[in-house]
Amino acid sequence: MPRTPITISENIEYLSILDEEGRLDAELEPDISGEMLLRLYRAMLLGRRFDERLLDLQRQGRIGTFPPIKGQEASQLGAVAHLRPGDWLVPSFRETAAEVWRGRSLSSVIIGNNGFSEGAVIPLDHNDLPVSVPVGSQVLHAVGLGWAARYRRKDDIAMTFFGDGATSEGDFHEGMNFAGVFQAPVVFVCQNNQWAISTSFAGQTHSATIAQKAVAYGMPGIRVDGNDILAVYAAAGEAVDRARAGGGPTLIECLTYRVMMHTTADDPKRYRTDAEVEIWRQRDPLPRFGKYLLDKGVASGEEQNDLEAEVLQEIQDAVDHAEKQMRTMGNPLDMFNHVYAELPPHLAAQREELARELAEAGKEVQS
Amino acid sequence: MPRTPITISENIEYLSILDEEGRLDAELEPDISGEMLLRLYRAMLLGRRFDERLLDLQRQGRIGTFPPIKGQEASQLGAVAHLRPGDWLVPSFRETAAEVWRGRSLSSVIIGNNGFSEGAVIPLDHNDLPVSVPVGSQVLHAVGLGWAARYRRKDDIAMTFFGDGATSEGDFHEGMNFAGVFQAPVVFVCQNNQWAISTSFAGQTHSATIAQKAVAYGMPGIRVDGNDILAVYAAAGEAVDRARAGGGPTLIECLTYRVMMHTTADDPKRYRTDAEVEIWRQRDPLPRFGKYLLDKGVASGEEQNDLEAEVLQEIQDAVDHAEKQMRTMGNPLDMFNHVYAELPPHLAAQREELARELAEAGKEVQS
Amino acid sequence: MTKMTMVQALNLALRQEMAKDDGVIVLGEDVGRDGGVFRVTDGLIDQFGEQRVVDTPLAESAIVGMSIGMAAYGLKPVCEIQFSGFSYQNFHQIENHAARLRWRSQGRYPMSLVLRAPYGGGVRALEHHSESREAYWAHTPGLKMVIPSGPRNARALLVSAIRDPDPVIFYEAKALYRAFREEVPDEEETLPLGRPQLVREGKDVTMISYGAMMRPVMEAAEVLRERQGVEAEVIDLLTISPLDEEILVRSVKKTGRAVVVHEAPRSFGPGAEIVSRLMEKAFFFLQAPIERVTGFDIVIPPFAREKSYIPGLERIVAAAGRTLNY
Amino acid sequence: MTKMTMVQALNLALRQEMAKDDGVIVLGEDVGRDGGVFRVTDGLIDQFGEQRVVDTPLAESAIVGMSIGMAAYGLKPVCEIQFSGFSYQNFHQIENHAARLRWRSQGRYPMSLVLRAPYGGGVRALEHHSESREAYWAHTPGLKMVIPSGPRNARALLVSAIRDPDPVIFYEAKALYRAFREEVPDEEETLPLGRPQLVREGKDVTMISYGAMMRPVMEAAEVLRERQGVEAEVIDLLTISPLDEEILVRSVKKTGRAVVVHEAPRSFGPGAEIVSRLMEKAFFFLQAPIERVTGFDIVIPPFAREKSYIPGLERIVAAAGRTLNY
Ligand SMILES: Cc1ncc(C[n+]2csc(CCOP(=O)(O)OP(=O)(O)O)c2C)c(N)n1
Ligand SMILES: Cc1ncc(C[n+]2csc(CCOP(=O)(O)OP(=O)(O)O)c2C)c(N)n1
Ligand SMILES: [Mg+2]
Ligand SMILES: [Mg+2]
Repeated sequence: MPRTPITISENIEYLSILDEEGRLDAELEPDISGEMLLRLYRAMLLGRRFDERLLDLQRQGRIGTFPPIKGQEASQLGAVAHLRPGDWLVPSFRETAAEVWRGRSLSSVIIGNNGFSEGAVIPLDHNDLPVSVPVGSQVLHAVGLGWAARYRRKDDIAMTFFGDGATSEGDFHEGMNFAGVFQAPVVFVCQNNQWAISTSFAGQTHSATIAQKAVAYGMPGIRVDGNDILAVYAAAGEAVDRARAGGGPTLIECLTYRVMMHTTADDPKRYRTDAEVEIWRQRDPLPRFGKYLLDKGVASGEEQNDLEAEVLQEIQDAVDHAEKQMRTMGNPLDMFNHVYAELPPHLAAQREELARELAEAGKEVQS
Repeated sequence: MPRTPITISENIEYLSILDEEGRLDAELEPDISGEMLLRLYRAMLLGRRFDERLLDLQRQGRIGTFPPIKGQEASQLGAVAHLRPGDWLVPSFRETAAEVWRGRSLSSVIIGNNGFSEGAVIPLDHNDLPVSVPVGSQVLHAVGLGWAARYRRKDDIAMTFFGDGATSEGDFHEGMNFAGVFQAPVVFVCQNNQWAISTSFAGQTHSATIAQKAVAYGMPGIRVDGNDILAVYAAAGEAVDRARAGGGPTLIECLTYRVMMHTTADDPKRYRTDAEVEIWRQRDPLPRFGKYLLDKGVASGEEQNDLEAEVLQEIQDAVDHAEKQMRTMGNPLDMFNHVYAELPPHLAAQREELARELAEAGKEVQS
Repeated sequence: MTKMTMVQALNLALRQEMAKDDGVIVLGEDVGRDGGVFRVTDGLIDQFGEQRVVDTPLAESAIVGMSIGMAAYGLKPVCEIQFSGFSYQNFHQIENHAARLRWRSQGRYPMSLVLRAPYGGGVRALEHHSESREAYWAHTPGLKMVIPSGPRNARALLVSAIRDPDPVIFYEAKALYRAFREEVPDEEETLPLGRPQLVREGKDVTMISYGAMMRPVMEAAEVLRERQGVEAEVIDLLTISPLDEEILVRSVKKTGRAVVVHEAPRSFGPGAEIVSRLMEKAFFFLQAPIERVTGFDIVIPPFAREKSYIPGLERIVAAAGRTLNY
Repeated sequence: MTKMTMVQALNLALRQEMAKDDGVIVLGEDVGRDGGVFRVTDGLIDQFGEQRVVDTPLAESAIVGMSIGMAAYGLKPVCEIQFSGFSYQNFHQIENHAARLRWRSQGRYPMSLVLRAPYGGGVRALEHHSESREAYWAHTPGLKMVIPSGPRNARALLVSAIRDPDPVIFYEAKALYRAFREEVPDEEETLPLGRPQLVREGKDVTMISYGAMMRPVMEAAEVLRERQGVEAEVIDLLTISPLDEEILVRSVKKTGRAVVVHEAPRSFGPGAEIVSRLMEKAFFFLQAPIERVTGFDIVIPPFAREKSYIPGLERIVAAAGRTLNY
């Protein structure tokens, strides 16, 4: 057969379980305990309300620029829900809900968004990397972490998040390829929110889906409705289990939408229509999941309202706590900390310079 | 349908026309004029004999390190044969046969391999880029050139060559993706010679073929028997026509083999078996094509022998010419040429420094 | 003449050059519809269309690599890297190719390419958005490295950069984008690359800087006069590399003292080259060691602490004082 | 003690550290079966297996990015970039992450990572195989930049680099790989990072260099003595950054004269920082401008002309002469 189609042996699928009308495909419904369902719902709600509160704070000048996550809670939580503490979350910069699920405190987020290095601290009981701003670059770290875990004969895995825009970066490609070659235990989660600042998905790649990019690396790929937490949960569960069992990496594309601006410095009206946003507001993952819990008898309307109040209180406490903490932070001399394990002589001298300058300016700092 | 395969709409095929036993698939046989067939055969022969001569020269210390092309002549020539002078060839470092087809003189190759910048000069009647050593990096230049041609309303296209190893680099990915998005008139030719120095194809990617990587970019991809010049010619012809007509980019994988060492500094015995090499020696593209011409009555054995003698003489002349030319080259002060369009003051001063030093050392150079 | 911010002035430069020369192509992330995250390319797409103002996918190496191809073809790409902190993603394309292709091809291929990128701190930005690493490019043969200090020279230098036959890395201080307005002539204006400018005359000490630091430096010169009657001479480099030291040397031969100011980390930074040139060319005239007032040799801290990192008025005044009292 | 080339000495360092610490992982292009294109990792795969000597696909950013993940996990990756001219492909991974992850995580994650790369000219190589751009890394906060000058210190420094808790860029001069042999002790030997060494005492002029240039510098010192009775003091930096200037300053306070030698381009190069430190700390002792003997500010030419580019004996002797006769 001299001119023959090459068979693509990778399995590339689309998965949807709870659709936007709230219709459930009962056959595919993942088996999630009531307790876990509640935890997930609470985390989605917390992610949502915290995001809204951050936007308020930003508009009031009480925090700096930040990237809202609204609408992407299901994509994040359905995936990280499978991680154990020893696993590694390797986030980009738009996974606040996932980070909080993993134990990052709300107050540390506020502190970080106020320009304090202290905000980046990772809870000691979780193996996660801090936020990574250079798009796509963190994907490679996940490969190294996954490789290292396997080398140490641990069945811990790494899960890394990135956006649709990130798939254009060379680092995404190199990371996928390395993971394939080394069969590293890594789950690649692309939150395809269809925009990279002002660049639409169509302007980002000529490929019809992100999922099919897995073909290039001999890796399974799946596209899921990213606003359907059940679908995300199911797909991520398979991928995590496969990775943990030594079956290698998976690419998951969560098809979702960035309902808000890119960051608070961005004005999306310049490049997209309200009508498009409106369509996606209707596909909101939160009420969809709420209705499911209601139907399933896991959380009544009242219980959901109580959760709402609880979550708002938690956020208020975090804001208060952060603002109190920040009053004691900010010694400029701390900027020399952790640059090296030990301060080299020339930096000790520069630190001294700054200490002198501050002293002369009458600023009191412990040096 | 909640869990459905994603249909890969890209066309990914395998093509072979003249197999290694010399069997022809007459239905697929491309329509090539006798004159063109002869030109191609001569170019293959020239590529082969020149490569062998370069190896001799290198072993005699008469040129520096260089990368032999033996066995890859068909992959190169079947593809570049479609280019018009106004098109752009964007080579890596292992396309000597293609460069020579495009008009690069044999003597300039020798001069370049002797460490003279002068060797890189591109013939004025061809729009090609010089050799590019950083693996994969040139792919992006082809996209810019193709884009620019279309911007200028020319139907010129760019054809870029790279190896299997290059497909692991981020630049390959970024270039393919940009070409897809901009539908740039670029033909991407991967010479999959199955080794990147000591790294086998299997160690390079977990993907079964290079061709299928086109799926990631929404682009057609094809794998051809790279030792079958008819197959390469047919596939490249389609791709070139498509690009020229505004149909966008194509990825062509030529499955071939690096029969020799990576460069003359390499010892392939460290990492691969002679048996493997022997298998591929049997698949040599040159006798296969010679037999086809014989069978077809395009060139008799005697004519082929005459060509052989002609080609050897051409090579000898080039060696003589190059060695003569090099005797007049090498003014160290020339190293300051072309770094900027005009020599800035600090470089003029540095050039002066060197001129003084050379003068003091009694070396005569025109400054 | 219109009073313009630096953003507007840069926009004017692009607009006029694009109108004049259809070989000028603007490309990068979000430069089209969005008009660039700082709005430098605002409205260009409406005037010149998508063929000339190209929104690219998110890949810096590709943006530069594609620009290199365009430049080899004979176009004049002006690419934007959204923040200089992400220009390391394309470092190899610049070093391996942009800086070399003219030379590698023995003059056959032009490389008229401008890489614009916002640099520097002071705008309460996220990590990687406040760096100042012009020394990387300044140390790379084959490049020109330009940093304007205000709307008017930004406009004139950008025009010159676009017309320049060599690759130019053009850093724009975010802190200056909207900091103040200046009269910018409507008609064409250029400034030669490679020529520092004497912007304030004085006899007691020479202050050398560029970019965003020119503001505190000029302020410091004023303060020095007011507080101590010291007449500082101030030089704005404008082009960091190729560095033309002539005017610097002349000034220091007169003043005998110099202070170099930049945001970049001190060690192996731009100031070191200036110190070296002055020591080579004005050794006998130096009355005191040249002071370097710079960022510290650490990653610039997130914005809660960045004020203490970036050289400010008092730090500069103090350094001048030290050279004067040496 | 065995007489070894630098290649063998580096191999010994890797072998012993790997035997001692199973957290040490070697990775890169062709480092396994092939033993590295210069054979520095020769045989390691036989001794330690494919899990610890990892042949990677051809992608520098991935090699470094993966190493960063390994280091964050607590391993000690020693990655090889085949030639320093291809380390710009991973520039962003080093600048954006390796140099910052300890700091970004407020000390939570270690970053014990060594990036080895051959650098420099003199071996008749292809384009991109002869550069000397250590200044890029030296200017990057958070990194250490080390360059040995011979088999014995190469071995000791590599061991120290592997054990160091911070990321180390470790450049190996190709020109020294097999140039000469030295006694290298079988038993463990380390050298502290960040400490230049006085390798020849003298009183007339201080010569400062590192890496491959140490050979012509030492030769020049000898020639100066023989030809002119000049006693040159010679310092081998070994660590370029963090640069500890103490011993340099002490020497120049004694000699009053200095010559700095490197292959890297002059402008904004390593020599500029050394000049600046000396001027800051030994201003009153300097009797003449410090001479910089360096590569020119152009791309290092292909090998037919590289001899005229790289500083050689006579260029160094002449520079010393100039400072002495100033
Ligand atoms: C390497 C790099 N280039 C550019 C940027 C500026 N930038 C920040 S986010 C962003 C878009 C990212 O899009 P995507 O990957 O889809 O993630 P999303 O913002 O949608 O979550 C850009 C261009 C950056 N942070 N890093
Ligand atoms: C960016 C970069 N990394 C490493 C090298 C060193 N190197 C030169 S060729 C080569 C292998 C290339 O393999 P492949 O792409 O398959 O091309 P082939 O040599 O087989 O033609 C390597 C690693 C290089 N030239 N550029
Ligand atoms: Mg996105
Ligand atoms: Mg190959």
